[in-house]
Amino acid sequence: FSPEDEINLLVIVVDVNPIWWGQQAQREPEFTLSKCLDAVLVIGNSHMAMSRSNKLAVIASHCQDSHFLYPSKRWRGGDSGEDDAPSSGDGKYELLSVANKLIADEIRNVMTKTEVSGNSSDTLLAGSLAKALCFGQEIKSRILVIKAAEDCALQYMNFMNVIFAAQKQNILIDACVLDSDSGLLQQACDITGGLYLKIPQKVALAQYLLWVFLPDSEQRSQLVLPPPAHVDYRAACFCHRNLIEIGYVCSVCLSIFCNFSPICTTCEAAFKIELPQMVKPKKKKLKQST
Amino acid sequence: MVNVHKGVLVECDPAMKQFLLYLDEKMALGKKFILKDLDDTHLFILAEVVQTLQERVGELMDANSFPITQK
Amino acid sequence: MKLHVQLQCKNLHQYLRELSPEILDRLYNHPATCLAVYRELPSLAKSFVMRMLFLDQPLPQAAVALWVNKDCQRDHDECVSVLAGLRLWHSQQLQGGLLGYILNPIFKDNLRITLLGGGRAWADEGSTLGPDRHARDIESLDRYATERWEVILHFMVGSACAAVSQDLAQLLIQAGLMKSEAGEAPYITSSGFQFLLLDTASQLWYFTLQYIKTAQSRGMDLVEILSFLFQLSFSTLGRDYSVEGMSDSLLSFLQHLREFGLVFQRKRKSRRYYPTRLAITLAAGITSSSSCSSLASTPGDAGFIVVETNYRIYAYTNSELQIALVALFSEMLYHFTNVVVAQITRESVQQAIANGITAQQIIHFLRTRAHPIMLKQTPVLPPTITDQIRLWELERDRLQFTEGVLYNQFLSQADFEVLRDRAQGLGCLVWQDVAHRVMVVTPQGHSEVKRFWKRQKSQM
Amino acid sequence: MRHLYVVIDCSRSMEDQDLKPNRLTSTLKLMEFFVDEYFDQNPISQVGIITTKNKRAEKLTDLAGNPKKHIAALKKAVDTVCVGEPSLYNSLNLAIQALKHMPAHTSREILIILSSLTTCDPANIYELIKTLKSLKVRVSVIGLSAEVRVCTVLTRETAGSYHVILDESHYKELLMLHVKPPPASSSSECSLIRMGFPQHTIASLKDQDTKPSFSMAHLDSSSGPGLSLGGYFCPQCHAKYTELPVECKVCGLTLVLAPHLARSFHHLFPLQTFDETPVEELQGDRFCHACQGALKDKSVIICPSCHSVFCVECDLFVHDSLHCCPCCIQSQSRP
Repeated sequence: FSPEDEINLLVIVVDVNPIWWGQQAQREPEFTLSKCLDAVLVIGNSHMAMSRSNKLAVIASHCQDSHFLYPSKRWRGGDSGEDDAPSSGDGKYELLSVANKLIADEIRNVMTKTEVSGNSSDTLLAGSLAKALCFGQEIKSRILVIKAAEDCALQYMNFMNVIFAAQKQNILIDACVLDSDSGLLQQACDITGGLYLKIPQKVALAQYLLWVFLPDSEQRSQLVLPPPAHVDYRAACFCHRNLIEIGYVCSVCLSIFCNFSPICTTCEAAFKIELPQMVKPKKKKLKQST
Repeated sequence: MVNVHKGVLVECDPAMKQFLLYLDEKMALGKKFILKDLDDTHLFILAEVVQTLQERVGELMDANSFPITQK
Repeated sequence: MKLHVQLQCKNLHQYLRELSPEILDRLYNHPATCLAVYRELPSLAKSFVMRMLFLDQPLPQAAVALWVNKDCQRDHDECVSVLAGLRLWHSQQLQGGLLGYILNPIFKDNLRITLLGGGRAWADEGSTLGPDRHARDIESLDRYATERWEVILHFMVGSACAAVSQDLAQLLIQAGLMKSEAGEAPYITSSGFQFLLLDTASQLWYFTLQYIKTAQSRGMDLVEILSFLFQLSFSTLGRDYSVEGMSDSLLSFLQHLREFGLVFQRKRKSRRYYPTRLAITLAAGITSSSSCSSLASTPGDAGFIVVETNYRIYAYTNSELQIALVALFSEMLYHFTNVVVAQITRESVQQAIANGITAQQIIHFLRTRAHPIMLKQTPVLPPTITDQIRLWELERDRLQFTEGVLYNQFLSQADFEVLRDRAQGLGCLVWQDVAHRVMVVTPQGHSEVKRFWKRQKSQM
Repeated sequence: MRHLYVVIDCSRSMEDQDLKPNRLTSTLKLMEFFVDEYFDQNPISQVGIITTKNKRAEKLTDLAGNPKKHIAALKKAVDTVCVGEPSLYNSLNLAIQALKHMPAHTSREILIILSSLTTCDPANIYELIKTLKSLKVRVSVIGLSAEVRVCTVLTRETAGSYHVILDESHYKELLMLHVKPPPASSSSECSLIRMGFPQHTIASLKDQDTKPSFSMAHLDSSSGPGLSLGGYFCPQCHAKYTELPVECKVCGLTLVLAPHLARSFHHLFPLQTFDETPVEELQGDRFCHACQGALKDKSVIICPSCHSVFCVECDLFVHDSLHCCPCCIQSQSRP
């Protein structure tokens, strides 16, 4: 196959957290979830229209679950019964109108059927990203996250695992952030070489998507794009989940603590109470030289 | 005084040029046909001999090639 | 005095650029054409179009220039010229007097329609006719398409079993792929030989271009049939479409496409048709302007050729067509039911080259049809064979002839330089040697140079 | 945290062509790959490279945590002329000089890639082995020719491993064995290390108040431009570095990025193995919960905690790269 035939997959992960979007609808009635999904369809369609070898996947990231909106399982299975979805009957490219209808149906499905337990307003992105990586395992792909709700500090470790897996596979993670900055996504973009952008105007989402995130990595090398964002690389300690600048790390298991403690709570190693680092090596040297 | 000749410019490798010079000298085409020896890879010749010349070169190549394959 | 002509195959953009602005604008009235044109743009130009697609105001040119990195200025310039050349955008004066770019409104509207909907449907769906009792699956469509296309190729190599319509035969002759002397059956030309060695996608695109060229003389509307072709190439394999609302000329075009195997229609009068894979791969042929795209032609068409270092070819096929193709550049030795044995010789290759086939095409043909066993080794073909085929080609090019007029015996270096500069200025200087004051000009330029020299002398 | 010296034999025998194109080129290629993998798996560890030829040992690179430097050096080393005999003693001695100063909570390792069957030592190597043992240096050897007695003793005494390669792919396999950290021996000390997690400051030319500054890392290297705009600033003393991880040259604090540490977490919390069951026993839809593909293989893989079903490819991917179950993490972090 020539490089032109190489499949180019774009996986869009959309945060559909119902609690956040519910609040958003009250804050800004002109930018709702359906507006956001419209913008997703615009970039999705544009991506698929760009070249025959461009493929698309859309994942909805819900509170506790992530759903493939496109391609759906039934579609992939090749059930001929489902194939006959009539096109929209207007001038839209047939492939796109079939895809758009599927996405619209699936999102309706997800939003009505998935139960919301508790009232946490954070979304579990790590799971959606993990599935996106599995989906794009064998082919050249990149991931675009459209993020609304808050980060979930509890998923730090899983999130990091996902990022490293993406880096290993050379998969870019881009993030388009609607609300407050996400430290996790900043790291994800920085490590995988993707773009991170917190958009100043939510209503113009579609334009931002087309303008910044539609070009693939080759086109990006030619374009002038937003500069890399400031990345917060502070670590969260294992004991209190505080972000710290200076901390203590267990030499056995690399757990991070904000205070000195004699026993590691993760691997139960007992630490030697050691002298301040500056003095210790000198002492050793003296011993050996004598 | 400036001299003008009509003819054909031949570009070839030096070995082939030697062959053409040889043909010229031996009057192999019935007459001298090189109007001017320009440099290592260029000659200026009579236009009418081009066809014959190509045939002769073809013959040379035929003579120089041997069947590589057995049937 | 070039001995053979190379088969020229333009890509879509090269073709479109030659059309008149009016025709281009009319073409952009169909969403499918816009999408096809858009897809063939350089990737940076695609970004440009996307960024401007939803803007209704012109953008200052200086702002557009700032979109690209400084070291990619050349790519930017190329995009600007491509977009302008295809009339996809125009320069327009902004209010402050600055120059700006704005997308061609017709193109913009129709590309928007492809992406987001609106407007009229491209074609009527077959489903309006109710379910088809004779519905075709993809496999049988593929079979049908391959069969039809091979009939054309068979006809070209003169297989007895292949018969084509008068229209098609005429088209092959007009395209220069075949020749016909009064009353006799047409026979293949050297362009035809080269055509046979192309892969299917390129063959298809070349053929389509030739068809379009002659379409107008047949009273067809260029815009109408081009739009229909692009529309076909974006349709879904295995789905049926209705002929409802198609004009008479389009219906007769459909009949031609049916004969080429681009669409399947059960009966001439059927109200529905199925596009085949050939129609859909049409777009793939557009991309590869040269003859070296490696499309594994039709599905299920595994390689069958084994080439040995002793110059023997074993072709495990019973396709008359493939055998005829192998015979284009080799000597047939044995012919069995499932395999033919042939020998590549100097004579056979030179014969092929004399017919206008290049060494590169022969090698490409062998490589793309190589047997799976051959594919396991690197390089696929034995280097001795490929090198020898190239050498045989070079052998023919040891002499290069250029007709010309020789000027020598100049009295002074200045004289020589004046005349040489003049010849250079006229673009007719073929060769020069400053040290010996010798130069050769083309016969066409000779009279002009001579006149100049006479004038020059009289002034002295 | 590991400190590893790799000793590469550059003696005459490295020109042998049993590995293609020859032993040296093949070794250097594999080493580049090794260095990459090593830092991928051991983010805050260090590597140094020593070459030995003509009875001498020379440092190609010092112990350092930056893969780029090592790889550049390895690339350059392709032109090395292979001459003379190697010297085990000199190489080990050179490595010990650097390793003995490394803190006790880190591992001290030497990996020798030995092509020659002989060694030229200036003193009794068995004495040196005793020293190695007392310093808790683990020495492993990969032989390119045949097993040698002195190496057998060396590795046995220092609790290292000794292998001889069969062919190139086996060579790679053996080398990759050394990518994974060796199990922590009970004798090694544990300690809490103070570390800094500096923030990356990005400055653009447009800001008026940002001024270019020198990176501390460039102090000792004459190469490269010293001035740059942004960088990582040590939270303790505000020295600037352009690349991490690094030990602050001013205050001695180890500076790392949180992701560096996170990279090795999966060693600590390995993902449980999933259960394999025949596809016939599966009820409901037959699709992989990760990649959404249809389950076509004979057996499927089920996560024991969330009972999600996966295909074989995804199972491999999940355990090799992802290190977490894509379905469990949807709910796991909710206590």
